[in-house]
Amino acid sequence: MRVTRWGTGYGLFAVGAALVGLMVALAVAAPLIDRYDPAAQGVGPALAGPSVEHWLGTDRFGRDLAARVLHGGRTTLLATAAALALVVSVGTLVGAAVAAVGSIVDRLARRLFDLLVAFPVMVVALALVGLWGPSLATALAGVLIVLWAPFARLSRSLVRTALAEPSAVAARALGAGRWRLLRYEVWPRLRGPVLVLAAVEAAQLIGVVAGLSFLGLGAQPPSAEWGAMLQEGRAALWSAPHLVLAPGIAVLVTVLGLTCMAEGLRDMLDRAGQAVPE
Amino acid sequence: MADRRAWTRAAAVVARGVATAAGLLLVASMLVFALVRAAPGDAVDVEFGESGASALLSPEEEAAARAQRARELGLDRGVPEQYARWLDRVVRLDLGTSFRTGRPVVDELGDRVAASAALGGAGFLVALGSAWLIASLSARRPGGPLDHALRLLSLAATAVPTFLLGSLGLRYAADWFGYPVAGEASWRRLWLPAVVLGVGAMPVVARLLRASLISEYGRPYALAARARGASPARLTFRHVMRPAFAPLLTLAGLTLSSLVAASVITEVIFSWPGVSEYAVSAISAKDYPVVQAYLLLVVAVVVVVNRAMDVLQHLLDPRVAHAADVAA
Amino acid sequence: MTAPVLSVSGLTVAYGPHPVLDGIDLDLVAGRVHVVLGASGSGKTTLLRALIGMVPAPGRVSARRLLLRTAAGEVDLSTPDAWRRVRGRHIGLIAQDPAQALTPLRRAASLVREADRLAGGAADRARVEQLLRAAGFADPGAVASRYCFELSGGMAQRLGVGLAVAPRPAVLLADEPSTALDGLARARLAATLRQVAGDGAAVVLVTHDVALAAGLADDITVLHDGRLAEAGAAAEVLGPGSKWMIGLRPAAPPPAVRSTRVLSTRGLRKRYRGTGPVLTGVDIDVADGEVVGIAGRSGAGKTTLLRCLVGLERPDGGELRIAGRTPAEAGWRALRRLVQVVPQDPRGSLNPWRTARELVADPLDAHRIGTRAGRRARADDLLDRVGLAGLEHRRPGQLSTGQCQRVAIARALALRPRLLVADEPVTALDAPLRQGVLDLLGDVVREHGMAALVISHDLYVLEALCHRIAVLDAGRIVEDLPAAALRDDGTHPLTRALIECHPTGETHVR
Amino acid sequence: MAAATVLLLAGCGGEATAGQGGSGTLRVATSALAASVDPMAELSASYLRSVGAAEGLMRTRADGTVAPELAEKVEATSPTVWTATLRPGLTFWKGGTVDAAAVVASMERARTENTLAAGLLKDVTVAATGDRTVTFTTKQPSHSLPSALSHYQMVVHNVASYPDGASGTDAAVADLTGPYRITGFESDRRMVLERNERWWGGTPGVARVEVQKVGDPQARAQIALSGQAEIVQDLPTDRAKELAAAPGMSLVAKPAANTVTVYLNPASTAAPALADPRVRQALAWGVDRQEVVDLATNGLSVPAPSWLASNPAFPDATAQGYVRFDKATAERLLDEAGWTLGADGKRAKAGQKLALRLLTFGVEAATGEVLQAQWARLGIDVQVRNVESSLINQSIEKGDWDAVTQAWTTLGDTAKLIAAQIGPSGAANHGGYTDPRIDGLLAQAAGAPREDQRTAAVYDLNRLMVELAPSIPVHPRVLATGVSDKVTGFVAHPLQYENIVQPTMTLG
Repeated sequence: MRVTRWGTGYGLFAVGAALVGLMVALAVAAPLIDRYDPAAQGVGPALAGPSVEHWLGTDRFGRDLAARVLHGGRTTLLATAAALALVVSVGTLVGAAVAAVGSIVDRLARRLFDLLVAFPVMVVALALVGLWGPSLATALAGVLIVLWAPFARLSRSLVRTALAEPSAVAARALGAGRWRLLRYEVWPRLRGPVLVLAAVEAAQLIGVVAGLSFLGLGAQPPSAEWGAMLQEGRAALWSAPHLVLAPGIAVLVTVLGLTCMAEGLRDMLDRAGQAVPE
Repeated sequence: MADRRAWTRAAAVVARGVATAAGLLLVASMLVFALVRAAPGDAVDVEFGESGASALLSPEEEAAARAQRARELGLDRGVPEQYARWLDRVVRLDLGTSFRTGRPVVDELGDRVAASAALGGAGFLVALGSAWLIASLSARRPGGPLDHALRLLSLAATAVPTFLLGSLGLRYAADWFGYPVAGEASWRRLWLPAVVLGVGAMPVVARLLRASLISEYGRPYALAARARGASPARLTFRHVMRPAFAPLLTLAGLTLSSLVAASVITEVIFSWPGVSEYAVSAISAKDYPVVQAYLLLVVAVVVVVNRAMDVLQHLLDPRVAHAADVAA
Repeated sequence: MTAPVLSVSGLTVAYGPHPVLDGIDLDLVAGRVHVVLGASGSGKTTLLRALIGMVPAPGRVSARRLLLRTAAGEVDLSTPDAWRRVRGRHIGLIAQDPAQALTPLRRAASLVREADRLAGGAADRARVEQLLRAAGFADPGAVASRYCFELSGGMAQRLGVGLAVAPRPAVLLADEPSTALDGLARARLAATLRQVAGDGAAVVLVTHDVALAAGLADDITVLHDGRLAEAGAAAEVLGPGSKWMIGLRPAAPPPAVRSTRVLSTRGLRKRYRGTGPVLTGVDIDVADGEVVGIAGRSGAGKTTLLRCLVGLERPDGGELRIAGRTPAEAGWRALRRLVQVVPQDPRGSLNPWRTARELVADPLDAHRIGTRAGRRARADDLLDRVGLAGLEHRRPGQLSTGQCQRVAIARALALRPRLLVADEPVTALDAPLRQGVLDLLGDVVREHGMAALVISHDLYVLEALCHRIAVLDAGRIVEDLPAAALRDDGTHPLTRALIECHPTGETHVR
Repeated sequence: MAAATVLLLAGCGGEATAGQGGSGTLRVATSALAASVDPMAELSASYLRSVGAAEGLMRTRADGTVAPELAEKVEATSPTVWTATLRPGLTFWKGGTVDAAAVVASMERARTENTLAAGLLKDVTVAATGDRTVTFTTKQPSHSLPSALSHYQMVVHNVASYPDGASGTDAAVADLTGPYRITGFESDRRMVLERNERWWGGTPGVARVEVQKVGDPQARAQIALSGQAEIVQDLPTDRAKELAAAPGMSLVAKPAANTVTVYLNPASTAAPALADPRVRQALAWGVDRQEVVDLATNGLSVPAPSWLASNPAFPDATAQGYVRFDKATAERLLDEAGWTLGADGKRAKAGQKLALRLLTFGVEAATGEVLQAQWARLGIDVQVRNVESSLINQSIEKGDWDAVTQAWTTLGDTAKLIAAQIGPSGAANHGGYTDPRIDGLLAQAAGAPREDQRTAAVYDLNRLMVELAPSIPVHPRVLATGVSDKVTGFVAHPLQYENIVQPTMTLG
């Protein structure tokens, strides 16, 4: 009984997965659910509050907010997922390769990873966006430059510890080859922590992209993207709070879901006695 | 005697650290320069776009004027040459002069660095203080109702975007306490952005500290100390605290990075005259010397703080150094 | 008999619905050593925690009587506050692993000072020095300013015992102190405990080591499944014909040794960066069908030797031949089919995500021997052979430690190796399980006529299995004799010390 | 701060005299501040004028006409000579006399130090012909000299106080003539000014002015709402309702003298339809300007049917051009051009969709969004991207653009400004439009002997721009200023930098 768990990790993970799943399902089903074109102006009165016709109200151009939040979810979630897939695969592979090569390469790479991991994502994204012009793609590119490093660092250390595990040593002594070691000894120890980190970073990614958009440096109007919608809505935080609340809650729910998933997974891994990434 | 050993080890770590840090900074400076110079448009474009002089000049005159200005700013040379000149000056601690104000960047950044450091430091203290409170309350009865409640609080704090918290905080603070929305860096203005920053960085620290505390409380030495009659307070402060804090230092880099990231938004929202706020405006003006100095500053701070944390960790927990010696 | 210092009756501890301890009665008398024997899971540790009032959080403690008699009078120990007042001062604890039980980031003197102050002592400089001396440190100044994590195992033990003994508690509890210690250190501890009892304390020793118990105990309580199984004077409980005693197995039958050498090393050397040499020139031969034991204290280089023998480590020098060929000639992949390992930590060495059948078939898969179905059938046969029939779909998490070790043995047999290397094959097991695993190992080796190299710090284990025993010290073989002749002919001081720690006629708990 | 493409302003009106010199501190929050106290440093002069520190010989009135400021009068003494007579007894802050020689020195330093000033003084010889008279001699007859003198870059400064290498960030260096003198200065952050007791116009209205730069528009709105400054400049229009309803302050909105215009590229390969003037005109007719104003500026601006409409000196321009939203005309023109409506509601010609990319910048993003929706109703596919200004410039340079929004100033030397729009190689003639009528009209607008002739030529050019449709005027930018109820005497001005500190203002 070393580190006790906060409740059952599984429950937390399930709640998180349900929240994220809900957001993804809504985004996927957006064209089926929405009753208005998200880009169509004047489908309702400008800045109207939630009503039967417009569930979440309308924005200053009289666009249906519900449709925009749904379609915004498509942009935000798809962009996040794509970016995440890229950093996870690149980071994990680089980390594993470095760990496998070892020696000086490993030591240098470790320093680089440590630096990049500590480097503020926001600053890189900010510089890139500021200099290359604001757009979702630039913002994401800025994020990607830095965000693969945590995965590389994690997978590097996991691969190294996994190879030093008694079961891996035993497998080597029994004559298991490189691929068998990777498949049976390394991969099971890698996947959980990487998943945890992916959930954490996904949450961060959404936060950073929304933050950049909030500063007017991310996705640009008129695209329906949560961060951009937040920026539009910020001005009306008091006169028409629903403008911020709708995308704000969408971001909050997604980030909360991802964080819960990460926490739950962390608990479950922790119970299984596995390394847990920070 | 043990102390001296610890200091010697720390000195060795510092020496190793300085060497790698210098290497990293050099690589980083090249990346920074390349990144900044590869972007479309330059300061001359921005200036001429703003001044509107082009409406009053013939195309030839404008071209001549632009070339003249580019020459003044040193932008007419090749990028590698610009880099060499820049690096040459940087190693002599001259970060150049701002295109916009014509002032030395070092002066420009000077008091902003202080303002940013004050904000970051205060934010860090808020984060650490609240994390300590939450973690020690949680660790008292792991799995108990208070633990769960505090965990929910942490999760919520992670999910609330900084800008939302900042905007809301600013609005209400201005309405209720007459909080100065803008102005110079002052104690009166510091607390609110510090709280916003701190709340954002708190959950990660709290989680680690909680796990660390629980783990240390469960170790045989803690048990043995209790068996020798140590009171709960003595157990916490004299036995458990130091080992529990040590792993936190490795997290400092991450905390720092999240603080810097959050401070970009926080400084803008609170009009806090710090480096991030300055950088945001310099970036849009393509004020290269300032942008380069800012990026380099962030890299340097990240490198130095992480190295410093290594050293601090060696001092706080000499076991680390011990393990490193054996492994080396 | 004087009135007991600590009287316990009807002590019950429960974490969930089922009590871990159920109605324990115990009277501790000054000047006597009271040994609590029991297998793991019998409730020994919980009893110990209850006796110092530190049952962890969800546990509920109830007792008809919990009474401590001190010079100042009787103390009723039914409240946490009462416990807090007597803990340390009147009841002391020697923890299981002394190195782990000292606050790592405090200095030795600081801990001593604190313990003394908590016990109401003066806690000044002179007093600290005196206590350190009493703990067995001839030069207190040398140890006083060191961090506890910097202390060697022996020093940590002395300090830990010293801290517990210093306040002269009326009751001294010792928790499985033998587990982490080698024979010599264990003997030293036994002497200390005896002395403390002689000074008038009631000593409680909790252990599963009957050998230790037999040498120390005045009274013995045997726990089984949380209940008192037997209690009484040591002579009665462990007397002749006691069901807790078993005889040693007769020595292994004479070898069917053939003349071919399956393993041969000459001058094997190895050192790690930043440390002294670990192996300084090991010469060892194992003939086909021969079982050779390597004995040695911890740190002698046993594990490094093993790693070199199976190709996990590249020796710095010397020659290694397996079946007459060096690894350079034959390649490790081929040689590994000839040498298989039964590892020290059975649970850790099994991949937790795989089933018993997959684990056993693993070496066959890795070397692509036979068809997939054939490999599975062979794995099931092997599991059957080691007594795990029907458990082929279990994963390590669902198997006991003993069962894990059986899986590991079955796995090592899968390739029908010519040499089996067993690294401390029973150390991780509780005493009652050891004999079964030792029997199994002995049987499979004989059955297959394979050679074996058994590495252990436990002379009994080696005597039970081996034809020949070599003693490893400071990275070289200092003694190499037939197992039957070791006790009579062994001359090296280390051999003698080992024999002293493992007297004949001693016992193992089944 | 990069908001205005061309910034023009002038100081206090010649005849205006300040009030009785009240007390108190006027707190001002602005979106940008001077980086240097040297008015000849890039972009500095306009900020110095805006806070009441700097003045020129002339200034621009709120109605768009020019009036003398430091000069008592400026008159044409021959076709190529303008003579300015200085007010008597003018002094710089530090006490130096502002005489003809000082003015000439200021002009000459401006010419060498500042590109913009060099442009304004091109082919102009400045000479002191008396203590208080300065003559400006031009090569050709020039009618625009008074307007050039009212340009913010023509402020008069004490050359002796700005030696080479002097720190532009030292408040003590500054020596100008304005009603408020700089006593504290932090580059691009903060400025403190105190009343100039020797000011020629009397005692300025407040004792002390504190100007704070607040970069974030929402923070400025917050400052206005919570009454933490008396003047808050450049408020975000999307908070108009909230600000208008706030107690203790009023939102003073004024259409600025620059027209937000959509420039069209006739040579675009991605949108070849733009080569057809009918398509360009259709786009212009298809804009419901009132709706744009309502949605994108919260009703704070007004429709601009023609480019010149935002110049108050040419009031008739509001009746020129696309004076109504005429969807029918737009559809007819598109049909005539061959871009016909398909079943999917989109227009196409020979299988090619009518589509264009519109780049917007900064606050124009909202305008772009509304235009996108309006043109979509015509069956045109518009892709809007809000980008940085330098990216717009770069796209134009590379020729890879369809439509961009920009807002050039319309007030000043009108002939020159309009030449930049439509003249050959005009800086804003991004599409390279030409027409045989243009050159003649431009020459007339600049050089016709009589003012009514010049005005008529300008109107003709404005009309020609409607016909050629190189760009689509939409609406002027908005100058939204928050003015505390404590402030009296604030006059809304179409130039951004006249909207901040005016010497007539007093604190009640």
